[in-house]
Amino acid sequence: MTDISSTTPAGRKSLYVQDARTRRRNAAEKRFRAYGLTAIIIAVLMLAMLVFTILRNGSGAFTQTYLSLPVALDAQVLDPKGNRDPAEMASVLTLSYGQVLDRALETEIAALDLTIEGLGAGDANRLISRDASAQLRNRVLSDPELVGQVVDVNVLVNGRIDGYFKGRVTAETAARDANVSPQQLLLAQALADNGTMVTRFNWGFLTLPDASDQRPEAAGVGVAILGSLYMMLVVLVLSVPIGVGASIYLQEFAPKNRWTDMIEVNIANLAAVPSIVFGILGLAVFINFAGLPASAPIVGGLVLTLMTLPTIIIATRAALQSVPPSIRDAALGVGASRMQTVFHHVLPLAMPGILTGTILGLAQALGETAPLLLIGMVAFVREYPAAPPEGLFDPASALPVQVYNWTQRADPAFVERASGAIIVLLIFLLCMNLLAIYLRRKFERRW
Amino acid sequence: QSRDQVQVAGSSTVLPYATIVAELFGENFDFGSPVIESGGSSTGLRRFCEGVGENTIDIANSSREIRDTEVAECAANGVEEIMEVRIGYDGIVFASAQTGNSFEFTPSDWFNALSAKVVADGAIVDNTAANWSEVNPDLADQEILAFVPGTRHGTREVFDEKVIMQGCEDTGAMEVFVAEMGEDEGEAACMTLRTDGRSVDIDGDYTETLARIGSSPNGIGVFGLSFYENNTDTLQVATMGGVTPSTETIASGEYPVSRPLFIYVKKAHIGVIPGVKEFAEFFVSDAIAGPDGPLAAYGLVSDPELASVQQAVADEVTMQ
Amino acid sequence: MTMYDTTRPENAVDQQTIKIQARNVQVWYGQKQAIKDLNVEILDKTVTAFIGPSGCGKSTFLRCINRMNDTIDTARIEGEITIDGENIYDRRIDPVQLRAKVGMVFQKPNPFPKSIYDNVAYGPRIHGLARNKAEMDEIVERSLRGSALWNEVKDRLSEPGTGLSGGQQQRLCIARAVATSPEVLLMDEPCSALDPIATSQVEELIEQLRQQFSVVIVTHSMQQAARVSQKTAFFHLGNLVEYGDTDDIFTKPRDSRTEAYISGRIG
Amino acid sequence: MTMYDTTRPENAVDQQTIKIQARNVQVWYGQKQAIKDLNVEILDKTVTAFIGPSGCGKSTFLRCINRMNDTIDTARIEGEITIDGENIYDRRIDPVQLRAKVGMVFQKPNPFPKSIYDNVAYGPRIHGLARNKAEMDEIVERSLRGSALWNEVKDRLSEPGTGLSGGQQQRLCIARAVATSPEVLLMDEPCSALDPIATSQVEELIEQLRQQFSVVIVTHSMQQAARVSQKTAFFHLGNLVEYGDTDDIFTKPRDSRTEAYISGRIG
Amino acid sequence: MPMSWALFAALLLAVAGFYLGRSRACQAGGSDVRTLHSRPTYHGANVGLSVLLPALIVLALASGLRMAGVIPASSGAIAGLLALGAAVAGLGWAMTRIDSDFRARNAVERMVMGLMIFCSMIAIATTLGIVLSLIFETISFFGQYSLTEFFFGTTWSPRFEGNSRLGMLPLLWGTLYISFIALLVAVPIGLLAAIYLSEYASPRLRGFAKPAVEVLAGIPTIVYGLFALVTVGPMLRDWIAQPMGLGNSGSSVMTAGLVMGIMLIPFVSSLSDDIINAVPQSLRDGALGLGSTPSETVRSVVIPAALPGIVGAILLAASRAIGETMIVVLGAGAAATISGNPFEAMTTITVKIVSQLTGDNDFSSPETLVAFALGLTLFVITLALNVIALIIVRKYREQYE
Ligand SMILES: Nc1ncnc2c1ncn2[C@@H]1O[C@H](COP(=O)(O)OP(=O)(O)OP(=O)(O)O)[C@@H](O)[C@H]1O
Ligand SMILES: Nc1ncnc2c1ncn2[C@@H]1O[C@H](COP(=O)(O)OP(=O)(O)OP(=O)(O)O)[C@@H](O)[C@H]1O
Ligand SMILES: [Mg+2]
Ligand SMILES: [Mg+2]
Repeated sequence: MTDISSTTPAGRKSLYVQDARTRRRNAAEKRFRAYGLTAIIIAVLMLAMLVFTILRNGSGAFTQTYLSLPVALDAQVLDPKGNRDPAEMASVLTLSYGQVLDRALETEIAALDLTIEGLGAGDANRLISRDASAQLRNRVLSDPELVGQVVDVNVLVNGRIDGYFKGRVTAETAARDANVSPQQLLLAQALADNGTMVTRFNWGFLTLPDASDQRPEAAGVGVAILGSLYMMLVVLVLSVPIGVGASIYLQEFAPKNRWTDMIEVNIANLAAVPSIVFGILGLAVFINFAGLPASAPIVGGLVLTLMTLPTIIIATRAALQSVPPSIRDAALGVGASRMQTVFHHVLPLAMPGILTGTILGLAQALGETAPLLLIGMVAFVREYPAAPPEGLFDPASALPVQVYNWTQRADPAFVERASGAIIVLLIFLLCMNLLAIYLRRKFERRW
Repeated sequence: QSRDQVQVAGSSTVLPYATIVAELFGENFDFGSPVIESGGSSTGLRRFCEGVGENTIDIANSSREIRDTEVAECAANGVEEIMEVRIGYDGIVFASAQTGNSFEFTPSDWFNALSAKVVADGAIVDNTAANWSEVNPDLADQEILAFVPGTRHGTREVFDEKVIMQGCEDTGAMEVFVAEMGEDEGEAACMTLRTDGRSVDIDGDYTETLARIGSSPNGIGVFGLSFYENNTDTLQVATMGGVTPSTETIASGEYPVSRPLFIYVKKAHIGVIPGVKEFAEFFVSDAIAGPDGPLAAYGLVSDPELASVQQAVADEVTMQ
Repeated sequence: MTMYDTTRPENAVDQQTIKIQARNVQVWYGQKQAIKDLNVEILDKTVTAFIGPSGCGKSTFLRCINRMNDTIDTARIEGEITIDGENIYDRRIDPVQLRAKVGMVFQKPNPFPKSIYDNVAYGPRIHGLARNKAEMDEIVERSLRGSALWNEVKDRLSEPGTGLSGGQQQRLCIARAVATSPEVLLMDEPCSALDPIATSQVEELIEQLRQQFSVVIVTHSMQQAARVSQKTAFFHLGNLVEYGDTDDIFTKPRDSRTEAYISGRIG
Repeated sequence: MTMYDTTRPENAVDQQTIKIQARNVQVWYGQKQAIKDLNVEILDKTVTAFIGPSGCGKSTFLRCINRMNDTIDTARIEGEITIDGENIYDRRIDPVQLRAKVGMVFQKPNPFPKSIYDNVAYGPRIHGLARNKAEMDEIVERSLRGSALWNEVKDRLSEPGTGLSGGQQQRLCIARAVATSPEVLLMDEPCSALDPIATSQVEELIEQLRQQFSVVIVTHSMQQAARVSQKTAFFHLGNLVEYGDTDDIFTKPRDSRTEAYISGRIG
Repeated sequence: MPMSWALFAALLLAVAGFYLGRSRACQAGGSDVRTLHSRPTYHGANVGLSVLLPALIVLALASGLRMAGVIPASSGAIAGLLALGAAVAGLGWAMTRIDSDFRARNAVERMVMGLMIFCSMIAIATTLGIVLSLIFETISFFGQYSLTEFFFGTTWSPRFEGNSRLGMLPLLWGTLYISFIALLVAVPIGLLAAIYLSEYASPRLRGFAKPAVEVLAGIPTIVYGLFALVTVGPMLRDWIAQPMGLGNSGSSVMTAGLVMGIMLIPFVSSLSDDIINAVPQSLRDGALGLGSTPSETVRSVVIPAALPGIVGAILLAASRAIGETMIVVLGAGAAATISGNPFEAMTTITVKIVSQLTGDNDFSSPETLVAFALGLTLFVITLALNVIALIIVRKYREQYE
């Protein structure tokens, strides 16, 4: 046998001093670490920046300006026949109630003795949200005896005035703006000063349905939250078991042959299919062929399930693959079946990866708009869907849809609401993933 | 059991008007607010023509007239009776950043600024104009940068026909093109826009155009009238042929660039799906679509012949 | 061969039934042949030792007996192995049932990343060997005592099995295999990481097990083979060179390779 | 103790310098103390054997010497270990350089999922020990020959190291450790899965290495300890019970526990 | 509704069957359950599944037939009764099979295996569905537009008036270019982040950073799009493109690629982190023990061992990049051009699928139908890329232990 140790340097060197090579390698090590840290910092900074932007733009959506004033319900306008019959009173449209409110505000301004220089006739009218008339009409129709009385109402103010209190609208922009005048702002300020107009937390944003372009102040994400919730229920119930089941079969049981390869490539390929194509599929299969209703969360959920499956399957397979074979041997060796081996030993070890796949898949599903375009969920929906399971078949919209819609609206007030909806969406996502994140931390271990 | 809500799908230009109407309809009737999907006229009509039945839509919004091929497809799928309802007109305006120069355009200016080929001294040459003042000395000395709707938008069709084509004819380039390349090719050459980045296609919505003007203050964008009217604090509008766009000038036909908007109603669903006819009638009623109604307030140009439209809806008149 | 003159039990082989029979077994890993035309009969209630130089195919053959080679993609087996007269490579054979009957201790200790208790209780649990918690506790304790680990771990049964020392892990794996009471126990170098005392305790366990079952043990320690086994098989380069009574193999080997190996000349 | 009278080299200890010195070393795994107040001096150019029952802390202490315990989250060490007079737990010490100097063969063979060649060439490559391919080939061959694996694998150097038999993997790991020419080599039961011939070849390798370096070997085989080492340390329940010349330990142990262990009474 | 009631009843029956089967099996085992071939739980599960599966199959068949219009919509009640009948029959049959020799575990495992195979068939069915829902319109597109023009045309300019030029090459180029840049951002950052998280980070940092980075995947893409349009685009234009004379377009391949890369980070980082974490510690010990630095250990031992999973993660990210719309629309513009200049505006196949499909064109004109052809073509292209990726991964796989 030859001498092993011939290449060893003779002189003994201190461990306290690093030799040149070690120093170089340590420098490389430090660089590498720094790269890693930088990568994380970049990612987290980006996140912080995006979240900051969203919060800055969107926090306004959670407060709203309200106006309280006494309204004289003019019987001549609201009940021309005078018989207080709700059915007949229903023929009076909201537009007339709007006039009643306008008159009440004028009266109030006169009563408060507020004089604003240059305030045109009718300028005061545009302070009140168009939504208020609908509220008032509903109130009157449910209690016809109110007609003729003076009632106190608390109504939303117009989006631009509300924008003034949030700093979005200033006297300067108002001067250029055709929809609001500086005098109106002065009036609003005066009303706010004496407490008639207040800005407070806006539950309506979370509970109300969408509103049209003319009433940004009344728009909320209530229907969208329900729609997203229903869809995610469907996705969660279907995609996780199906995805994990398919992965287990493909990774652990399927014979290693062309057929399995084909399925594998197929799944990887499905991940690359643009989401709108899943919309085309959904329209063709679930709506036209299967006859499910359009705009319904069940269809959205099914389409999103198909869309998230590849993500979950790819993640799960990778995780299953990384479980060391010795664990399988150990279990098989004591007489566990392959199925028992997988469910008792391999799956728990693969859990972090499965949960990551689920988190990413659900995040994607929750934020996706394009596939919903073709199955009718990118829609303006004002009616709340019923409770599940029937509600799954009622029209609903979804949070990303609401964001998408609002970013297209003309009134700048919707920008704030879109960001607000994104905040809601992120909170929704976080809630949805909290359990998964917690479980993942529990299952994470090294061996 | 049948659906509770009327289902509407289609053009995103009609969408804001339809939502306003749907909201009011839901408040004032017992039918519940119709569901209004967006997704473009094409998708709307495709869904509309998929057949008759509960899981097809009742009304399609469209920013253009339905085409004959589409009518044929509809008929092939059993959708034979279609009511065409014109709800008003959409004005198309040119606007730039509030803080920048103001403009007074003619179609010729736009043709000379954006067309890929122009005529110089009787010869067809590539368009190299870099400045609006190069195109027309009366215009401000500002770099040419136009945000025009992408080829998916119906607005683009109007822009092409009523501005670029008009400009092509006005400047006399049309004759030269046609003489050089023949009828079809010549017209096509008129409407081919330059691709060197002076003319930027916008595939998104007006909000995107607005954002682009925000990040490139030199840009001039093409907007719908209602969008402009909601953003007068940041945008200033240019005149076209000396006319300032407004609902009045468009209704009177003075302002040239506008187009009609439609809703198509599936007659077979009237009486089957509750509220379909009521919604259509409500849509074109005076209180809503009239010159003092909320739609006009939002920027829809009221149809001068609204009364005949209302009558047609009441009588359930179908196409042809 | 005075080297092996340590105390050992009577190595007399009773007139016993054949438990495992291998006929013309050949094993390939991809292109490489690891076992060449192997024939052997393993008796019931007997300890059989497999000896031979490292890499000669002992583990491979052991894994064939309970079909653990099925899990290696590249492994391919030909020939026939019968247990109690049934061909275990028959299509009707359920490998799961086979492995419940033929337990195995692997060469590299591979505890589950679970608690020590669960490691041992896993087998009995899936086979339903305990009716209640008390019975299970008893099985676990008995198995751990048998593998000489009880005293070291009785206070930390709920700690992970992977946090044990090498020898402790090995004993844990023995306990795990014993806990399911298999009819045949295959042990691949079960004492390689054990100190002499633990080794002798495990050997005692083996001796005990052989009262009822058949035990096959792979070992590199000739002393151990001589101490615990009644039959010895000598493997060399994938061949079963010699098989016979342990006493005979060690005292009067017939094949020159066997002799060379046990006298320490070939490796 | 006539049991250990196999041939072995002179166990005379030269007047040598102290290579490794441990002072008051204590190691905890979480709450559990694995090493209790250990003091030892390991000489240069000497083979030191660590013996003791399974679970007594041998591996733990071995891992302290090249700071491999750093990788176990729960492990905590107190006291001081110096190599060539330098405290290896000093903040100035770079564990990477330390480990290059103090090589290790682990108890469980852990070849990389790479080719056999790359497994061995890995160390020399990161330390830049070979200037070119030819030199690297030479290092690989020399190391594999030293660990008695060359003949078995010379035709399949490009096959994965994970496809070797248990004993082959163990020798591969020895070759891998030797290839980097460390000044101190820590071997945790390097021969546990080896047949006698391979064992004696590895022992020969150890003997050779000690001409220049210091070797620490953990073993459960008292014969092996007696054969290869000049110094022996006996561990028991986390304590270093006795440390001295191998001959003395085996012939006239001072502590009763040592005596009990080597005569096979405690485990 | 009768069908959902039947489903509910079948579920209840299955649960009842489970308990019945289990206690019956305990009886069959007599005093010693060890005489049973399978554990009583498996007997119970076998009964439960034997109840549930027939009912499910009947219901699925019935609703399939109903949708296809073979049987009238009113037949729900009959179908429900049939399903219940099947469930009861399953119960009876399964109960009679319980005895000590019955291989209940094998039976249950076969059924579970069947379910799992069914799950993986869903992927095939989806593919089939996608191809079917695209193919007819694609054929009708090619009936109106030349095949060679579409595949090899270098101009993309749809028009309302017809006479459009619909060459897909500029779109394909844009797709590949933008995805490439996105991966160029996401893969290094994601991979380095994953390595840092799994090898260096303290548990606390890891516990915070990993879920935080995952939020990036959940932010709606429109936010990224606006970020690209409003912040990144002008920045790149003013600081890099214009000073270097590379153009003055606010939207560019670079903008979209960078921003999309950020969105894709979690796909690479989180999945890779899990896989890296699953590599056994003994491998790291082996390398560290030879005196390699942690980074050398990661690069030469851990990453190769985790490679198949990491490649899967990267492919997933690439897939998302190809399928992304909003970021491209707002970040890269809508211009279909072929150019090597990363500061020029370009667009992708996916964007054009969406815009042609949701535009105002005639829905039976080639301008709209081209969306389907583009979808199918993209499908085939990514399929080819995936096959190549599979072959490559097969070649470089390193299996540990
Ligand atoms: N990672 C760990 N976590 C917790 N306890 C451990 C860990 N590793 C070892 N121990 C415990 O520390 C003690 C000493 O272990 P060590 O591995 O040093 O023993 P050893 O002397 O090498 O034994 P063997 O000969 O069995 O390998 C044992 O009781 C063991 O259970
Ligand atoms: N998974 C595998 N892939 C390829 N070759 C293998 C594999 N496992 C073992 N071999 C080869 O097959 C031969 C026999 O291996 P086996 O593990 O049976 O040896 P062994 O007798 O158990 O040796 P040891 O005493 O070292 O454990 C060896 O040459 C080995 O290299
Ligand atoms: Mg072996
Ligand atoms: Mg140890």
